[in-house]
Amino acid sequence: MPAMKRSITPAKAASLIPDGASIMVGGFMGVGSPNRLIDALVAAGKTGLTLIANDTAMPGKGVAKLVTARCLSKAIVSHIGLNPETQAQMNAGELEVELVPQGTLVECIRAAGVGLGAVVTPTGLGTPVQEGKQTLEVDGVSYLVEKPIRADFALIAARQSDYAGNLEYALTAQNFNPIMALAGGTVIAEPEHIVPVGMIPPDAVRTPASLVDHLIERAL
Amino acid sequence: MPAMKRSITPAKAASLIPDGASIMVGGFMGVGSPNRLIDALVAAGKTGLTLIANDTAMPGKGVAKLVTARCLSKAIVSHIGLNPETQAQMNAGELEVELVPQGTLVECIRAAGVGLGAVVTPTGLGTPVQEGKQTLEVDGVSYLVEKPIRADFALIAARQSDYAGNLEYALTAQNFNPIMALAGGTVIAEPEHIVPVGMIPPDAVRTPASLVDHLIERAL
Amino acid sequence: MDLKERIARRVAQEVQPATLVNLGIGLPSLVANYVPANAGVFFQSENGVIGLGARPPEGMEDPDLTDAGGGFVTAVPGAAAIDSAMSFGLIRGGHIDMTVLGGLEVDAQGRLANWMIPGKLTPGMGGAMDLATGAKKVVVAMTHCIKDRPKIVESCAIPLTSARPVDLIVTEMAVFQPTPDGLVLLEHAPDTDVAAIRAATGAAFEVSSGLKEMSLDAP
Amino acid sequence: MDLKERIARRVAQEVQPATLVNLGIGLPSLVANYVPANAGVFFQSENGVIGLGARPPEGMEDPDLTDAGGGFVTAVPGAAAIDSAMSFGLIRGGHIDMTVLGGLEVDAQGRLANWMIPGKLTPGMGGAMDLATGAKKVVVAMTHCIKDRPKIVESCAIPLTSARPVDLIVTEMAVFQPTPDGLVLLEHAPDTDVAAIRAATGAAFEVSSGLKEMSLDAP
Repeated sequence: MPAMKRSITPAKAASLIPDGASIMVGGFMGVGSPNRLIDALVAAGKTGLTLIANDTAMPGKGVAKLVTARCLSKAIVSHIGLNPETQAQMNAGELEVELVPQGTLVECIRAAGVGLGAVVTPTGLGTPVQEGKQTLEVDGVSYLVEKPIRADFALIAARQSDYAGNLEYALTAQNFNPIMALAGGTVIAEPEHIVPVGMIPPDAVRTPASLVDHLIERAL
Repeated sequence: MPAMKRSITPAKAASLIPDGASIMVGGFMGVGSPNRLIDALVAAGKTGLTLIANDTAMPGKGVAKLVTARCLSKAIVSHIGLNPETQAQMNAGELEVELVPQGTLVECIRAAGVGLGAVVTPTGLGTPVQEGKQTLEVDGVSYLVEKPIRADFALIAARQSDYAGNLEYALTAQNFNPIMALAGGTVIAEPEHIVPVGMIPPDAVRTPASLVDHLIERAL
Repeated sequence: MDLKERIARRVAQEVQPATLVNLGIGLPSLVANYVPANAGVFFQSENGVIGLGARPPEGMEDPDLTDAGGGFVTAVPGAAAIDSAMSFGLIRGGHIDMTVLGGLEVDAQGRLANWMIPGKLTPGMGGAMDLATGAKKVVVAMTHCIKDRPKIVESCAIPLTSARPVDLIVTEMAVFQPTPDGLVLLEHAPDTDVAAIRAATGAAFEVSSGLKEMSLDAP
Repeated sequence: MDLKERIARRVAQEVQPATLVNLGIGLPSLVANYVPANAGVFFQSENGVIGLGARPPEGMEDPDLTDAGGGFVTAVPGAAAIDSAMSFGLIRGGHIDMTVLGGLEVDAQGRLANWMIPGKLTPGMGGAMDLATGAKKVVVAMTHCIKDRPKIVESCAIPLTSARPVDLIVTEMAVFQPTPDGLVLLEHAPDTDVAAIRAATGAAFEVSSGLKEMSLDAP
């Protein structure tokens, strides 16, 4: 029988995350983000966080709340086009933004999670993404060497968990979540439902329980 | 509505594969291998094939039949310990065997499938696996550079397909199958069941239909 | 027919039956409207769905089924939900038969720039660099000019999206094919001619010996 | 108690509650027998299951649920089925808390060799190189000698499995910890002493100031 996890409140989970920590947060334009945990980070007045996420969503949604509340000092993302606040804070020099091609971003997160030393990709070659990076030639073809991206915490949204921590996702709310669950030093999952152990068939599990450190209690 | 695929017989599928082709075949010690397709390759008397697989199983099971029938000129695998025939043909110089660490093997197949130029891994450093290979230093740490592994054909076993080609796998019969489905020039899937399009929920699909070129008809 | 519809209709003719196609947001997304339902085409949205369907009727949305812009969508029978690693694995691994991307500029070699205007606008590249580098066929769908300034230029003033040239450029005036020797004009719109296209284009181009009039019929 | 049971009982004491553990085939697999069911331990089998259970009763096998040796197994409640990329992602990414591997030789630095004997036997490395390189803690479980020939040696005569030293070596005679300064003897079996261990060991080792007798109680 696997170890079970007692679920915790969003506030308790937020208290585990110190100012200045790096956090990866699942979600794509606000879809599939751990929203109650994000609200708790805002309520706790966190500052100096480094955010790793696909995007900064649009004002009022998902991780955009962290931008608006000025919880972030840096954002490593692929897209900020739907959030004028991000652009404004970046232009004012208040928020450092590192733009990474989306496929490179997810692959670098995966690389950190699965113990690879780098990602070797053609994406970004001959563009500003290449600046300051190694290249590698394999069989006469040049590639960019991108470094793994890890974080102190991975904050994951899931459709359903069991009390061991096995996670299922739904449709496009899946996105970066299962990959980030591999690459956070501490993984905190916010499922919509938590069911008893044994209720999720082994073939339906997308993130195995062992990767998850904390479960957020379900909303009332 | 997606394109549908008319299922074909194992013999017809085997006829698509010329002597001397490279084939990746799913399965782990004979579990989760496309057995009717393997039988058809043996029946067709194929020769000179290069096999890419986790192992060569045990005599009478899975890809071991290809070894016994001398269909192979080369095997790229992680383990041959349970198949004395492989060892005997290798020692007699009749079958070239390239041993690859299992994690490196699956990652190199994935790299070919997802367009990466190489796999950068510590596995194999300081062992005979390193011989003749580039190393790469990232942040002061050395890694081995392993090349992507692709094949002319990927031969996949699945629990269930729909007639578009979406695949579901079962338990440990999954193994290399979904990864190889990314890396074969032509992908042939042998499902145990084929159901109408729309019967498999989108979240249950492990290999999207677009990756599958041919479906083997279900056994009677 | 407005300019965008015209461009979308022409691009739709490039969509082959039984293929997997990714459409960028904005103008490119209109292409889906002109692809026959019986063509067996799967549309991929890079946020994680293969088999993107139409916008749902109001009151029938699923907040967990959206396109890359965050808008509500549906999924067709036979759809698959995938994570971002699989989604970009398909894109970067050459499994997307065709992508249609918007453009800010394209250079004389056919290289696209569409993700930032230094000092003005930095939306970010999202998945555009991966699509432009990894899809089997890359089609740029854009208006020919922006405020009378040509978007097809000798050399891009803004950063490139990929070093790989695109396969086809479709505007409301013309269809160009980039080649190793430069751009080739394949088609002109019914309401324009080569001279007008030259005047509105900032890069040199050859005229194909088989130059023809752009068809605006959807396929 | 035979030698293998003794080794397995001692290794089982290394298994921490609520961890994820991979056991190699053969001797290492016996360790599971001595880990309490209420310890919250998940066993991984690298062919694709987390939460490996006992062998099923005859007539209750599932041909699609096997261990890495191809033998029938069951899965515990809370188990997950994973593909080989995820399985080795967990192994190589440091998500396996502990692995127990069999050994043919271990050198004075604690480096394991267990996948081939040149000119004699080439089973292949399977997942051993990945486990020895990537698991958080690597324990070697092996008999001390093979036909009176020490398996712990100054320098391995056969190819290494990983350049990374293992964390603990458990035999029926002794428990060693590899350190940057060489092997340290932590424990001796009840029926042996340091002199006998030296005689049966092919590498120099220090004796820990806290040397104690190996406990053979399962945890």
